[in-house]
Amino acid sequence: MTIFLFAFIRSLRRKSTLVAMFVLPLAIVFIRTLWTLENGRGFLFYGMIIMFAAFSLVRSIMIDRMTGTVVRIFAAPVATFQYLFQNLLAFWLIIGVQTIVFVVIGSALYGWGIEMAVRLILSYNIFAVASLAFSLAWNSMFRSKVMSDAIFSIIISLMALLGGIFIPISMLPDFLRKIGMLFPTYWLSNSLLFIQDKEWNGQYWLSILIMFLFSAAFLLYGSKRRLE
Amino acid sequence: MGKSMSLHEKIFIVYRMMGMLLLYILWTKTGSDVAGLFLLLSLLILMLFRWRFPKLKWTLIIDQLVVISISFLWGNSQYILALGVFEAAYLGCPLFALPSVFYTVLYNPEGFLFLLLTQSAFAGIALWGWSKQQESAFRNMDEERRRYYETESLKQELLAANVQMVRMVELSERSRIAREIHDDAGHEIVAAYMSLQTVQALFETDAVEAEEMFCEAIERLGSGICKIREAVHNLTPLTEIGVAALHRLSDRFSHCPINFTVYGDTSKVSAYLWVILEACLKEALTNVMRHADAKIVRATLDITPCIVRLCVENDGVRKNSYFTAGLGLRNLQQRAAAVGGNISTSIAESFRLVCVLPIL
Amino acid sequence: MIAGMQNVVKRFGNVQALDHVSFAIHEGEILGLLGPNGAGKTTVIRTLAGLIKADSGEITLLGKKQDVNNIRLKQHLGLVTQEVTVFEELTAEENLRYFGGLYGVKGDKLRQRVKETLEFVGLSEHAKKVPGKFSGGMQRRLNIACALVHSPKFLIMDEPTVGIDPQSRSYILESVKRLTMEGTTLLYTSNYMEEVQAIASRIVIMDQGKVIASGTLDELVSRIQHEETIRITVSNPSVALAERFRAIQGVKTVMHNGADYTIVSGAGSDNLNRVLMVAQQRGSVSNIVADKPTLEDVFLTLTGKKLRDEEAGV
Amino acid sequence: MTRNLFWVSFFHYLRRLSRGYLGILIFVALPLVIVWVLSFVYSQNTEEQIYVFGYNMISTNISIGMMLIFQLSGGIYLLNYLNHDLIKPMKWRLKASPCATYTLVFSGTAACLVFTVLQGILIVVGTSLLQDAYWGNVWIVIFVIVLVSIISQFLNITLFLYIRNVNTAEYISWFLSWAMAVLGGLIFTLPDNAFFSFMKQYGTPFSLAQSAIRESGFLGTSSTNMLVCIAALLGIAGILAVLVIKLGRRKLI
Repeated sequence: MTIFLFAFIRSLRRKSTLVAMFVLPLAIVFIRTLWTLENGRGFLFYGMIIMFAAFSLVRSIMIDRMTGTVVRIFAAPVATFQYLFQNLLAFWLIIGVQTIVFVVIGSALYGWGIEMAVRLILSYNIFAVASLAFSLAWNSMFRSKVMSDAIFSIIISLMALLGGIFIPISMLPDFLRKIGMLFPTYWLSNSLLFIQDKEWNGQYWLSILIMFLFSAAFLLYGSKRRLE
Repeated sequence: MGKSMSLHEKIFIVYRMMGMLLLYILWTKTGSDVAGLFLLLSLLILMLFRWRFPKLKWTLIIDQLVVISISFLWGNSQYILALGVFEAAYLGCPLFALPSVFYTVLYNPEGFLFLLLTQSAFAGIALWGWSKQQESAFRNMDEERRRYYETESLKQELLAANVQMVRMVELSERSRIAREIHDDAGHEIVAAYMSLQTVQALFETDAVEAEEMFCEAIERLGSGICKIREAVHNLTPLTEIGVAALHRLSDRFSHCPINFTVYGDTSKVSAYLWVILEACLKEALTNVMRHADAKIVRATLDITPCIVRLCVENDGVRKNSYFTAGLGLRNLQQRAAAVGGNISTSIAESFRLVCVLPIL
Repeated sequence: MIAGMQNVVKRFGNVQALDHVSFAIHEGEILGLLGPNGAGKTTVIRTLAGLIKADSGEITLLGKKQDVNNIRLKQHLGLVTQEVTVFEELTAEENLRYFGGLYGVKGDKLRQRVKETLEFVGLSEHAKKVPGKFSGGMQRRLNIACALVHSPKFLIMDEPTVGIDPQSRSYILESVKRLTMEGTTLLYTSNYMEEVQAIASRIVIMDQGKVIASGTLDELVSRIQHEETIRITVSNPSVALAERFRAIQGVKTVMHNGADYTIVSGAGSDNLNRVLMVAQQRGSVSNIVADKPTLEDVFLTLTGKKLRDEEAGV
Repeated sequence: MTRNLFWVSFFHYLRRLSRGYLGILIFVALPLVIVWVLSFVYSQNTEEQIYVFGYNMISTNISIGMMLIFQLSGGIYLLNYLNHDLIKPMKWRLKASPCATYTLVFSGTAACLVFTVLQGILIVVGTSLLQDAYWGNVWIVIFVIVLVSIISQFLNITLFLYIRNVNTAEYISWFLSWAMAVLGGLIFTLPDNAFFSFMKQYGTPFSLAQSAIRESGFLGTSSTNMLVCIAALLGIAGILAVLVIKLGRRKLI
């Protein structure tokens, strides 16, 4: 469990992560207008914060690869699977704790109710896994931090655009919606929509399932062993 | 760091990507919302799964079962069965395409789907044939390479045996010379020596006989010297070997001025080393001619108690930037390795060859 | 034998990184692996540590066959990488705890080993600092310490002293010597021949992916050196004296600079006495030195190249 | 001598800027795509009249906002150059050159300014050609773009000199420009009270610029308003300039 423990410690040492983790959510959770039912953008903004947090957490795996530390780690009796699994688990735990804190504060302020809170936590956590897996796959494609960041900022803008952050997904025309469906953000939006409408039907579970499938695909791609 | 992909693998991947893209377009144009996405995602996951674990080919059946079940929700999805058939054919396990075949026969026996599946099957088979052909070509290449390595090691052994042989020949020749000198010249000289001893004793008593014997002794000595001369003459090889051969090579080199210097005692170097050194010099000079605009070539032969070292270098600039160890050089390197030596070349600024061989 | 390679071949595309490399490392020794940049040292280390697969040949480690999937075997192996590969966010102590933990060292044992290792590399006072605050030499020492926490039987060091100050360098070399006294076997690569000459008990010289010579320092030097250099300083130098030196049997070149003469002659010519005699006939001699041959000379003899290009002024 | 070095360094910076294709992609292509998608979607989901005098009002709104957001983030270029040339890898090499540090900083700023202004104009041209966006008086618009760009450059230098960590400074820079956009009412509708409506009109450089551009054409009500906005922008730029000079004296040279 050494890798798990230190992945935890390392993440908490980085300032950018801490800001993304704790300052931003607290900053938005107290802005009342974001959480009214007719203007529920706050839920989605929080999703974007999770996405950024996941990206900056997974960055440490890429840094290990670029600095050559991964050579050292694989020279130790550690399997690739163990290394990735324990790292991602630690990251997920950090985000998980944050979502719980966030939802608890939100419930206290805006009276979300137990069932909605549980569903929110589930949605956000599965989205966190998808974001972590996406970041892993993303970072495995690049060898330069600058390049990775620059293109990521484009992709995330498109995700925000088509995933319901700027425009509610119900307003999207069909062909844009079908592009949007290729991003996990769309499905987070979708699930949140049905939570806000207090409609506990199949659509909610479907969104969860699709996010899960996205995670599986990204993980399969991103978990290939790379030394350089 | 992985193995580079061969062309048919690339075509395989592109074909599948095209299939997925077409399915996606079909979905955006026609399809039911989520069933299509679910299908796309599952196919992608299974594809990635087989990329990570290439041995689990049977997962192809899952692919097709997913497609078939979705096709009841979204009819158009059945066309993507073509991809499964294609992959099964390419991977060389046509049995895994059976679900598609059954589905087509049961639900859509003479429609467009049938045509599509047949086409994909043919495409897959063609690609499979290609991959098999290439595989066998690779196997042949491997076999060739293995044989090449075997030949190479055999050559190493032969070269080692050769060295052994040269030493044996040297020894037997040495003993033959010893015998010849001992038997012929030695005999005469010993006889002369004995005669002279007798002469010494006879000087006081019998001067006449002493003179007679003295003459005889001189004659015998003369004959002995003659025999030695003969033996030495017979021993001198007709072609030059040793340092003389190297000198001759450098003298004949007309491409540019050459400066050949020798340090140390050349007599310590055995004949079989001279052969290698000569070949080295020849090879180096050829390379200088071919690869460099040399103004002057320096060749140095150093002989120390333990090693003999030949260094050939030119001061000129190289002509063409790339240089690979040619067959001649590789051969030489093996011959040097067989006697425990080493040849190294560099072309950093000028051409340089260094050959170091141990003296036993 | 604690580790070894037998006819190992490794190709990257068309580049033959290792060409039938064979050598053995015996228990308790320091094997110096010497060669210019690009000779294949790092590839040797990576195949030996099971990080990449060799194309053919056999690699043995602690009596077992080494392989990419042989995770257990890595337990007894330590690797000091060429770059400083420690975590920026973690303090020195935490870095050591991390790498100790990767090798399965736990609890009190781990605490004790971390303390010992920090002391060993002289970083005890800086245990709570992050590596970013360290000097180059201290970072290097931490880099080494990270491979020592699990007390490996066999330690591989890949150019551990690149780009650091002489003081840290000699500190590191001292620690390496102490390690062998404690029973660790070492494979030490470098392209600083002085280092290898100073600490290695046996030396393997590589060039262009091949092993071109191996043996102890004395063996290599006495067998392979091809020139002897004598430096002499006389009271009344002259051009004629240089001519007299040049006339001595076996002398190759004589360089004359003021009162100093440098006389290069073939190996085994034993010219020291003769040079001295010739010089004394023409006046008094204030200094005479026979240059001790080095590994650099051995390498030069074998390949005609210098070990490091930057020394040749490129 | 100094003037010569300034031009050498200026053109050198311009050359480096023009080589970064990704930057052009992010600062020109991305806003165009976003404006296109957003105005497409909103045009389909609204009952109000979209076209006024042949101009698309929805894309006009979105275009002005997007152009200003990306202008305000344009200083990130300069941030990276300052970090690379004056703090991290190139520091000693450039400080050893006879080119004074302030010459380097000013030429870099000028080059980034020219480059981001060009990008802004490209967005203006692109949106008015492709999306029928209305930009009012062209000269006023260009003047506002220059002012916003100057503010952005100075803001980024200030941030960088204070924080001295390029990553954090970059995050804060992005955050500030998006925060201004939020206060300008671009991202979501703000509550209707005095504070927010002031912020929306005059509160930030973003809203000042937005108002100035809107007031310059038939969307506005009075040209006095526009002049007030421009004067305020000039004032902000002046204050930042003083700050930059003071900080730069202390921390750079």
